[in-house]
Amino acid sequence: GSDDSSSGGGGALTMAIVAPSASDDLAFSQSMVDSVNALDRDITVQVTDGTFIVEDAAAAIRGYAEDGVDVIVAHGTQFGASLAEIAPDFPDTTFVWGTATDTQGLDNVFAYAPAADEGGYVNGVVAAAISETGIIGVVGPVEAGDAVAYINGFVTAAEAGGATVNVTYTGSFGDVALAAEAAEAHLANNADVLTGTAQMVVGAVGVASDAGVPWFGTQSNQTSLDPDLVVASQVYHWEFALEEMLQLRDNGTKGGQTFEINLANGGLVIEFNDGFELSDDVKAAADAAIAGIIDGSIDTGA
Amino acid sequence: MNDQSNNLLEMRGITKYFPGVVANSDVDFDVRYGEVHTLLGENGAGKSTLVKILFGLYQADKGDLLLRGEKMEISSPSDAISSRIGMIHQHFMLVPTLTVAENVALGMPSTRRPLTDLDKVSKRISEISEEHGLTVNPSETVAHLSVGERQRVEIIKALYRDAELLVLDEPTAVLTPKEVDDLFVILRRMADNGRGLIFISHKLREVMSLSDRITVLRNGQVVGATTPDQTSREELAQMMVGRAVRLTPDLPPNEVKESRLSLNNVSVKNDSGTLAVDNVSFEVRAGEILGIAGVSGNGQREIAEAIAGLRTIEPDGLIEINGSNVSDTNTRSRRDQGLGFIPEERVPDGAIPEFTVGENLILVDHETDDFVSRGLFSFDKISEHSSQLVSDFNVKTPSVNTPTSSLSGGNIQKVILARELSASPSVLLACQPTRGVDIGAAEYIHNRLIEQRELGTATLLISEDLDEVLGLSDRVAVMYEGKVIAVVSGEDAEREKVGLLMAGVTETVDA
Amino acid sequence: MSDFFTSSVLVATFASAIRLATPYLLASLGETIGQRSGVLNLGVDGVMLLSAFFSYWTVLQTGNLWLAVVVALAVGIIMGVLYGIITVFFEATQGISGIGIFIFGLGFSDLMFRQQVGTPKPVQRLPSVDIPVLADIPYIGEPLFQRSLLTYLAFALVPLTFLLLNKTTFGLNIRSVGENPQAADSLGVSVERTRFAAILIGNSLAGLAGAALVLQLGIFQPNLTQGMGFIAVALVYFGAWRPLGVMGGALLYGLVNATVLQWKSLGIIPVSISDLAGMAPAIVTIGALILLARRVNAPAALTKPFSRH
Amino acid sequence: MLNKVLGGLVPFLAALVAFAFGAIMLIALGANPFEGLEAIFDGAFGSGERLAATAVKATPLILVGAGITIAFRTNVVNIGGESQIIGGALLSTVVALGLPDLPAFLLVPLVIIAGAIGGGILGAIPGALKAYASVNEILSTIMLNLMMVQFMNYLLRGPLIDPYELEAGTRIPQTERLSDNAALPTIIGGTRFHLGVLIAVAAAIVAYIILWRTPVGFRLRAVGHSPKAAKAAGINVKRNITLALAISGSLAGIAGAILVFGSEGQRMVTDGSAAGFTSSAGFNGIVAALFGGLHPLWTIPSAFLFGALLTGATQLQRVLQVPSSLAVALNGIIVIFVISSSRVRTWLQTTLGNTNLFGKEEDDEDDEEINSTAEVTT
Ligand SMILES: Nc1ncnc2c1ncn2[C@@H]1O[C@H](COP(=O)(O)OP(=O)(O)OP(=O)(O)O)[C@@H](O)[C@H]1O
Ligand SMILES: Nc1ncnc2c1ncn2[C@@H]1O[C@H](COP(=O)(O)OP(=O)(O)OP(=O)(O)O)[C@@H](O)[C@H]1O
Ligand SMILES: [Mg+2]
Ligand SMILES: [Mg+2]
Repeated sequence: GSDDSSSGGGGALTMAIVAPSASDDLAFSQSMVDSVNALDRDITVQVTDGTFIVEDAAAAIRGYAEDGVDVIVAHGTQFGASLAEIAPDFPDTTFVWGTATDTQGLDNVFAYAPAADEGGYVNGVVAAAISETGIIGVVGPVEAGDAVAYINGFVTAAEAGGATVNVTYTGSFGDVALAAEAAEAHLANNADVLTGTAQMVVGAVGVASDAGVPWFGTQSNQTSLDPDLVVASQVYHWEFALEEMLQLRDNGTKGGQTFEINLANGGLVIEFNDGFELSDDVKAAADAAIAGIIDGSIDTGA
Repeated sequence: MNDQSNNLLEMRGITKYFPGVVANSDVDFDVRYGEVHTLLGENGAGKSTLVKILFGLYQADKGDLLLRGEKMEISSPSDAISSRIGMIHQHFMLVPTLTVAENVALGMPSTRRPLTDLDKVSKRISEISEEHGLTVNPSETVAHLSVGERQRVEIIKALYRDAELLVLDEPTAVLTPKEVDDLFVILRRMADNGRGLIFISHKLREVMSLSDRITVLRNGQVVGATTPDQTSREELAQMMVGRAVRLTPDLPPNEVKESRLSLNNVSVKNDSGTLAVDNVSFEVRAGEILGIAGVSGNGQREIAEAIAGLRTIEPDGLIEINGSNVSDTNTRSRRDQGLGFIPEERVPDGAIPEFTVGENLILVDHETDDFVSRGLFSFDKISEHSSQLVSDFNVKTPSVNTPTSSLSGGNIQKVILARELSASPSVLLACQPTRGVDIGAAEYIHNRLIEQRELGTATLLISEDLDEVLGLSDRVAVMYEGKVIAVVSGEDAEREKVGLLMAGVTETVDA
Repeated sequence: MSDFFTSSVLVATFASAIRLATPYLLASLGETIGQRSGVLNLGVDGVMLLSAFFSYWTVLQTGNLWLAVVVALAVGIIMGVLYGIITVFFEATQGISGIGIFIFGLGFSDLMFRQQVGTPKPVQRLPSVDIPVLADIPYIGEPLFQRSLLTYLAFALVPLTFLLLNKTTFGLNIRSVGENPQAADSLGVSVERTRFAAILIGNSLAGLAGAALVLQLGIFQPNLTQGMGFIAVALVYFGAWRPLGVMGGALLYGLVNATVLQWKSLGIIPVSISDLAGMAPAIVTIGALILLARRVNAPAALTKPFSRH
Repeated sequence: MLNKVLGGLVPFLAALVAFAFGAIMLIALGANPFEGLEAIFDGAFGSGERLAATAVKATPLILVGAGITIAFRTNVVNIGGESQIIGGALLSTVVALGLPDLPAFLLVPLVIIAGAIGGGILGAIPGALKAYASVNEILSTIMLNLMMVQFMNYLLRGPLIDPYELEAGTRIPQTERLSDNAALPTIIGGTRFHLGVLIAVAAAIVAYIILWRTPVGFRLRAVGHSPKAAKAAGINVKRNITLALAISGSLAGIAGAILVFGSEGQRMVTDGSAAGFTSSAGFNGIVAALFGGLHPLWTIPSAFLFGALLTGATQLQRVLQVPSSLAVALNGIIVIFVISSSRVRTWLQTTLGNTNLFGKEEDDEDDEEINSTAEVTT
């Protein structure tokens, strides 16, 4: 469950995460919980999840601040306005807010955002390379947020690789059944590789499994959904940004900076599934893409 | 048959309380094999309550029930049915969406369980129909049946269950005279075959002709028992009401003035789209009561609804109220033109049972300046108005804040009457104004209608009670198959002649 | 557009419609039976969620799909007993007590999932079973006769429900207590027992609907149904309380959904208006009803608690 | 008297029993139920700020609930609260986007009115469909809920999206921060207690007055009890059915506007689902209305109670680390127990020997309405 996972006790650093969806959604929220737990520090972590509603999140954020929690992660863009109200009341607390590209001028707020298009691009390169029909299906939720960035990056690469990409936005982050049928529709239209983003894709992965079609994941490592057919997942390793923030905090800077996680800084990692055999050519192409993105020679199109 | 006594049923000391009311108080009542025992009493006297206790619908608070000499507990209708008690309720207990056969089969074991055995049921229905002269088509949906036919289905249901004791709670209230005659033949034959019948009716003519014995209830108590040959209608009325009652209204001469309601070539379709009213024209003038006589189902309901604005008329027709064409207007504006309307069915058309008496009294005129100031109700005025009407019209109710549903039928009717007459309508459309109402209340209603006539109201009276139509009307129009086939003046209207006209027999046909 | 009218895409669309329709059909048929007895159950979605979770959990623990279906049925029956007690014996306002069941099911299934499972784990899905001969018919063989047993069951229940309602004594009792419980009562038909039984059947089918949904997907997630149970209730009104009409509604709803997804996949519907296209199933359903312009009366006693007093 | 005591006591007892169930669930989750209760209590009432948060949470429930009572009293079922909230929010958002410079004393009333109109339209549609096209309102309101989510998603990620979201590439489906002139002024400084709470309370009072003190409400109730009698009395049944849902919808629409302009975000944002914006107020409002005996005034405390449970749940999760879905389940259990309790109450009243079974005749009007919940929604 979503209970606490403490990696220490005593006078250790205390952290709290306020996340919009379930903390084990294999997607956005889980990526943050996993990242905080991956921090190599003596931290006590508390989580409040399922708080898409800003008012609920604000209550939790304020509650943690009142409890004296040192670092509070407000893991949702929509929480920004609440932070603007709350953060000034707790100058000793560090607030971490994302995905966001600025700190609203608050000096105890750090902001973070993923370059999701980068992982999308790498996945797209691999997908186009392994597709035999040359048709790839994408199952998206609502055309918004980092889903768009991921999918745009993916489409750019796959099309450059000669594939046709069919994108379906089901209109829902939660409708698993619709995501499954969207995947079925892609299969009917000859797609032989699938990808998708947001928590409802678990339905689409099931369809891919049944059809024996490879799947590319994003946000969290989705290999557990099908250890044979998940080719690779773009995983958000927020801990790289978080670690930098904590170091700044150790040195007395409570906020005021913005971080992007990307392939270059190791915040985004393409985690290949060893259970899925990729030819050396394809692996090389993926590595080339990663290198190209890092050195700026590749435009992900996002 | 039974050795100890000849009693099929004995009820002893039955007492039943309802909130604020003693519906039955220490009532003794019995029924012998082979007799029709009539229960008579005003509205709210406790007749239905007594028979509902017998049928297991209510539990008596005190008293014993002996069936065929043995003490019985009847705690539900199924107990009653298995004791061979049948009941024809004051309000039909039929499922309109089901067929006749399905209605009859309901609750009976099937020979083809779990499937229904409707073929067998239908066959048995036909046998019963034949045996008792109760014609009805078993495969017809009940919703399509006339009231008389529904009544027959109710009787068939009881016969099908082989009821030995049959309760009929106001079975004739909605029947035409011919249907009543037919019914009585059947009931008499059932009694002669050794069954016991409990008969409830407000119509003394019927009571005198059918009963073997008569028991009169008043305020929940037995106030007398008699037989038809020892009594008269007047005496029965006296016993019921506790005072002398004038049974046939007297119509004093009155001056008839201008036309208030006129229909010109009005045709109306019924719910199934066939012509129910066929090119009818007549007018009703101020100070006049025009009675419409006719066997139900000959277009009376449709013509009433058309006049009230509840049903559209065919394009060529014209309805005028006080000289203005209202053919295409809604009920509201017709009422604004001075129309008062007493619908055929008190519930659900005339009154809202869940509303208080006071609320029902302002149902039509709730938005007048008398009751509303600055957009809000002034409850004092409403209460004052309602209390006045309750006392004027003699409505038996604990208060104006009592839910109307707890009033007896006759008193609900008085509430409607009070509402419609107090608005001093220039045109009054009165449909079955005394249906199910006791004689005391009926007398009262008749007097109010006559009073209204003297005040110059033009009244269109639609009733299946021929005595009522003949007694109250200045002129009588007879409807047959959607047409007005004759209009006779009140004095010339004889029972027999009008009866023939109602059956479609016009004078030109030789008798 | 021409891409859509290829046989393989049409077949796939139709197959997709049948899959999507299956849970709706099961739940709607159950709701139909309940409503014909005069009981409105707005809690279908909650029952579906609970049965979906518990049958998923059963597969996760045992790997036994049939046990999972039995568990779903059992959850349906338990919720039916609860709902029966609330509505029949406590005479609670039905529209709202159903919402209570819905909210409970939503919360409790979520809670159980987080406690017992946490991260979504895929499980076996219901296998499709080919019906000999029929499965090989071109075009219709695949969508109609290569489906799961629960899908066959759902469609088989259409004539069965019809027979139950119209040809059995129990059905006669159901219809009568839904139209005029006083009349049924006066003939010795137990309104309570009949309604209770109808509620049990209705909830059992809602339970099966939950199983059909989750076992077709092979995965559970909090609020898996996304309001499907409410749509199932709506489809009963669409079908005018007739099993065949309800099936028509479920198929129409499924077909519009499937078509929209196909068109999105084919690019016929551009991404910019994909949400607007998502409105199509609801619009078509309402539109169809307006065009049908039927005036079918609901069971007269629907939502009215019965008591003799 | 006994009636009144029981009337108040039984739902309370029912809630207690429900809480006992909640305690059992907490124990099953390995948490201390007393700490759980304390957390809920503390989260809901622990400070002025939290009390204010509870009141704010109750606000949409009061509004939706008051609307529900009007619809149900007219015998129409309104399950479309979600769509009406969204409709109200969207229209008020558009107004605020279009007239950002209007002074607050004009813009605030304007966005509230826009909310009422937006919600009213979404109520009038199923109302008119029912009255004039025989489309059952349960079906149409459920379908409209589905449609409006998609429509909201479309607008918020397309025409109404914050241009900055496109520029930065974050593409969160939300509008730009709306004009401060439209923000609902805070009534109690330092808390979230804003004008919207007062508007909701006032609206519930107005709903009460409409229903029981005006001819409009009289007609609605007449149509609700008996369309046939109403019609014969000259009341336009179709128009009143439409009107009932329109009023109900407009109250929900006001809730939508308040969700936008009373929020800290001061903008509309979607997570793709209806609940993401409405936090299911469209459904919880029905519950609040029921809990209040389908009486607009009793809806106020009852909404407050549910608001408390919802705010308390956040604290429960934060302090005890139990999933917030526990509170949702508890919510459902409370509804089930309370709804069942009216029969228990009647039973108690009869067995305790009160002959005045219905408690109606001499009681005042309000009391009767509260006591007769089980009879109302036919
Ligand atoms: N279910 C009930 N609840 C409360 N009071 C009732 C109920 N049924 C009957 N009463 C009251 O009991 C009394 C007797 O009613 P009952 O129906 O037996 O009269 P009745 O003689 O059949 O009258 P009518 O001629 O109008 O049919 C009336 O005062 C009535 O208001
Ligand atoms: N008992 C009822 N319960 C709920 N809704 C009803 C009921 N009866 C009718 N309605 C709804 O009200 C609508 C209007 O019915 P009504 O009988 O007033 O039609 P009308 O005669 O055409 O009305 P108008 O007076 O506007 O001309 C119907 O289409 C139906 O949807
Ligand atoms: Mg009677
Ligand atoms: Mg009577």
